[in-house]
Amino acid sequence: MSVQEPRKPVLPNAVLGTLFFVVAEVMLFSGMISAFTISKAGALPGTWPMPGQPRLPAEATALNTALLILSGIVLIVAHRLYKSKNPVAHWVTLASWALGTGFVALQGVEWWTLLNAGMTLKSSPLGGFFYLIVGGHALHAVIALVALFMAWVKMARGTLSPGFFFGTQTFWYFVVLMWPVIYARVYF
Amino acid sequence: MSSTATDTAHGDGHGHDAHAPSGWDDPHGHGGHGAHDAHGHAEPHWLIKYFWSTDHKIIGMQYLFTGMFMALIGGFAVYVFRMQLAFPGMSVPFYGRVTATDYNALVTTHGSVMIFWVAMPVLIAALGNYLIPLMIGCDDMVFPRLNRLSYQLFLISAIVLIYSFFVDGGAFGGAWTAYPPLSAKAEYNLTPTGAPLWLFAVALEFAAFLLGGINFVTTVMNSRAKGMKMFDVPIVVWMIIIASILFMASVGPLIAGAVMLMFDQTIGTGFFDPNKGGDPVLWQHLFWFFGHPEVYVVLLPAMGIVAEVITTFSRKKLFAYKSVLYTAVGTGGLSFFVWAHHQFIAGIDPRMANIFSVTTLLISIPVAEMVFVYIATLFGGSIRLTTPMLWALAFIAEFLLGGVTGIFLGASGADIYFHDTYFVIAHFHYTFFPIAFIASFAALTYWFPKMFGRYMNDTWGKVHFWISIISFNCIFIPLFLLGARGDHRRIYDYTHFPDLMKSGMQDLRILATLSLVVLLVTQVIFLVNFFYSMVKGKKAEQNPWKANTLEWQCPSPPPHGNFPDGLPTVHRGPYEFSHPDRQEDYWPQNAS
Amino acid sequence: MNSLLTIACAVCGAGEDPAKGSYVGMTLIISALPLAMLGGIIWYVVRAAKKAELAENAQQAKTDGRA
Amino acid sequence: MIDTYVPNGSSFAGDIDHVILVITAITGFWFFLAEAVLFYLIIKYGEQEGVRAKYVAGEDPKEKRWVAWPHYITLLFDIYIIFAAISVWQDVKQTMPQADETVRVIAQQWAWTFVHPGADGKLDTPDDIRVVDELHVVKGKTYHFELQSRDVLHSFSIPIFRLKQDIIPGRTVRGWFKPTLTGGYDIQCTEICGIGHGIMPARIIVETPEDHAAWVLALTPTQAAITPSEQPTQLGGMP
Repeated sequence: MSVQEPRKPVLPNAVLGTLFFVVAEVMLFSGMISAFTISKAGALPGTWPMPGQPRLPAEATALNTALLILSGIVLIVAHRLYKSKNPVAHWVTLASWALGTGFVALQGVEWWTLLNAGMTLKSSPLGGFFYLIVGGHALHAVIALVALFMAWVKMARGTLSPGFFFGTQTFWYFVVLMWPVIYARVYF
Repeated sequence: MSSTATDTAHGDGHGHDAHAPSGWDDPHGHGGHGAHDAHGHAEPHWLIKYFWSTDHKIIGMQYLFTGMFMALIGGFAVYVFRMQLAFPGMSVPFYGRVTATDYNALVTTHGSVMIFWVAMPVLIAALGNYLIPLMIGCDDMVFPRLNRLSYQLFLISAIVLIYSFFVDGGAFGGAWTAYPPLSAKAEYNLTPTGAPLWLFAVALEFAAFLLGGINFVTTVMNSRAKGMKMFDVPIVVWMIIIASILFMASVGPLIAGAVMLMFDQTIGTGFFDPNKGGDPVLWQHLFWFFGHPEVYVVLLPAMGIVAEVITTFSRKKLFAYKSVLYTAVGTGGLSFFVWAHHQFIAGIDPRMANIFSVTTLLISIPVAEMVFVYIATLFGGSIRLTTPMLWALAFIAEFLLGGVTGIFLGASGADIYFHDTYFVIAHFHYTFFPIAFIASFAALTYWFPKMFGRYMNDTWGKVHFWISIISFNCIFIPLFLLGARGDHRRIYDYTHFPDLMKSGMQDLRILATLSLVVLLVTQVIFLVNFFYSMVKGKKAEQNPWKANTLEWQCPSPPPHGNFPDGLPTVHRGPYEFSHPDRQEDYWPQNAS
Repeated sequence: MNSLLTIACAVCGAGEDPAKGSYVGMTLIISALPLAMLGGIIWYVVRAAKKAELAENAQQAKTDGRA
Repeated sequence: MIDTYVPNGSSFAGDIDHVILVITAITGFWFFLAEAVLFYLIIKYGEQEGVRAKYVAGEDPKEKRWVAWPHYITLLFDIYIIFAAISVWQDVKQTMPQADETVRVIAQQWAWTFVHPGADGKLDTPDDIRVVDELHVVKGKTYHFELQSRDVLHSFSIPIFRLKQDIIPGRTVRGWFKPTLTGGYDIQCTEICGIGHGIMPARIIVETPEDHAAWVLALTPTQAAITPSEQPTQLGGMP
């Protein structure tokens, strides 16, 4: 029974608002990724990555990617449980949050390694674009994780409004789905 | 932007359902008081009422007055640099001598202020905020606090921009398009602080409109009055919605570019620096990908305003409502495929120019269709030439010239000659002046009785109209001629170019400048009329123009909550004028 | 240093610019993406609205039948 | 039309003028027709006592054709303009005829350096003639140009040739022209390039072959011991 009462908005305000925000965000990332792609294709042979600088750890990041996608799947499960008013729902939400946090933490470790290996924002176009795009994504991930944590606290206390939860979910799915695109374009 | 996800979600908790008249989240809200005449004891402090309100009407007014103030800045800038062009080296009254640095800063300021801080806030934010809830028959926006945040961000952006005049090196002078490497390196533009501040102000302003646009679209989708179907929504609301969607979908790449450019300016990365492996042309793509849809972002609301005004004052149903709507959507869709016509000679692949030439000329079809529809609407009407109607008709008449001269620039072969000349300037002022000013004057004079409950003086309104229109044409027709004779843009002093000082050319520049002074001085008439009428004008009734749309079916000015007798139910479309089944020549949307 | 000069032959269009392919591709993607996303949202909303209407009608029919 | 004021000085200037003329005729026709209809309707249907406005929805195809036909015709005219514009564009920007000589144009904030090939007709040889803010060419010869910038974007524009091309730092942008008129004319920088953008004029001097030969001779050093000409490798960064 998804339709409780007639004349209810097709999508709740929060979901619709977030959805339009996500459209703008997707365009933000596609702007950055297309700039990256054109710069990469236009780079002279042998300068991408610059000699003497590390290449991006694509294999190690596969684990991070898996964590993030798993987190998205777990959140879908949490959503189902929440809708069926299952009391376990908030633990599943927390699990999704933990997986997401794990992703951000591992990315942080990766950045630390790369920075120590001499790849900085200024070192080369690759470095600039890497920190710009992946950093932009990390920023969104952190914001979404804060919102998700708040959703968990509220859910555990029983004060969660469905609008807040659905809006947060929409944003988190955007973060999760954006990542494989970034991973495939930037790391390889 | 950082708090948006949570804010949106919050808004829902406090927002209201489509049909619940209660539930606005303004802690100081009092149902039923007028926006301007109540000063009772229970009132919140006026600072809170006018500066911390979440009421859509107050936020609309805030945008409107900020926009009007910024228009004065933009107008003063153009006065100073046009005086320099007409009388090179002269000490300009109220300013002094204009240096080359000043000149560039003034040109840049004029362009960016008029587009981002006048046209956008007045046409979309002010009118959108004021009109959308009234016209779709609900009590407020769905995210009122997001709305307040949007205005506050906008205000900060305006303050940052004005502040950039007073920093070391002065305001940014790299034109409103901010092409790198000029804009990216302080050693080239010589404004080490002004350039990043300008970019920051623009980015902040985009964030503000992004929040506002999300609010508009969600409100219209979810909060329409009972019975209001897709084709019962007034055209101006549709236009603001389509414009907001266009803005949301196109602004992302520019924000990405702005972040990259800001990194280039402040940290020293090399995204747009050819010496560091970057590509300066990349910025142009990111910029114009937004920049061209932006033209339609401001055009469509203006077109919507004109539709409202001409139907009301010709007592006619809008000719082919659906066609107008579809052409607006078509224009919006096509506008994503035309941006590179700004770059025909910028060093892009010349074969791309052919494709973009085709799409650019194709976009003339839906825009022409809209104009034809408006002209056809007049057929068989009963036209009353009130001040708003004069402005609306002038919009069509003037915009036509702006539209047809665009063909010269969209046709790649002719653009080789006209690119970056005064012909371009005259062309886009023939579109932007009608959009940003003529349509705004039409809107302000039309909705003034609703906004303030009083009439503006019609005689002075007409005096203002005629002097403005005549002086406007006297500015820009000479600029067409100058452009055709090879005058190029953004030049501080033409005396260095012998071919551009030939017989009559300086006279044309002086004519344009003098007409501009007349145009600017004339605006005093409007300002005096506007503010005087606000307090002393003749009282207006609820529906002074006998119009159909819902905003006229509530008191003037509307109280907090808009519809004191309960939210209306809609029974018909917005343009049922002179219906044969009805004795009166209008039929309000909510009348049974 | 000489090798850093890329040739962007603005006139002959001989395809010397190595970024040309990705440039055209990215142009297409970035232009079509907003339309695709908005189209997707509109499609979803319209479909959901239709579904809701159908369900409402069914509900109506049920109540009518009972009455 | 344009050539009344700006002489028609290159082989393709006439073609561009022709496109402009075609567009002027077509858009002028539409503009005046639309304005005439607009003003006619305003005057004809002014408010009159006791006359009620017509109720026309405009959704009926019969009514709609008043709008539909004009825009079908607009489409036809658009297609015609597209063909006219693109054919000129292809001649000017997409194809380059064989060159008799190549000149190099180096722009910087805020001056032009023109590298003429000199007596041997080849660039990057010791007898290149480098002149600031003055470009000397021969009437009737086909020239290729190489545009380079040392710092920011500039744009190389010669109004009498109807020629304009942006200069991008880090790249060499090529194009061509063929002068058909002798005399001295303005060269403009049409892309904003900083505070000196307005004081970046240059002149193009189109000469007869004899005059040009004399000019070249006067500037060609007699001995071979000439400083090596500046290579394009010194691009980028401030001079």
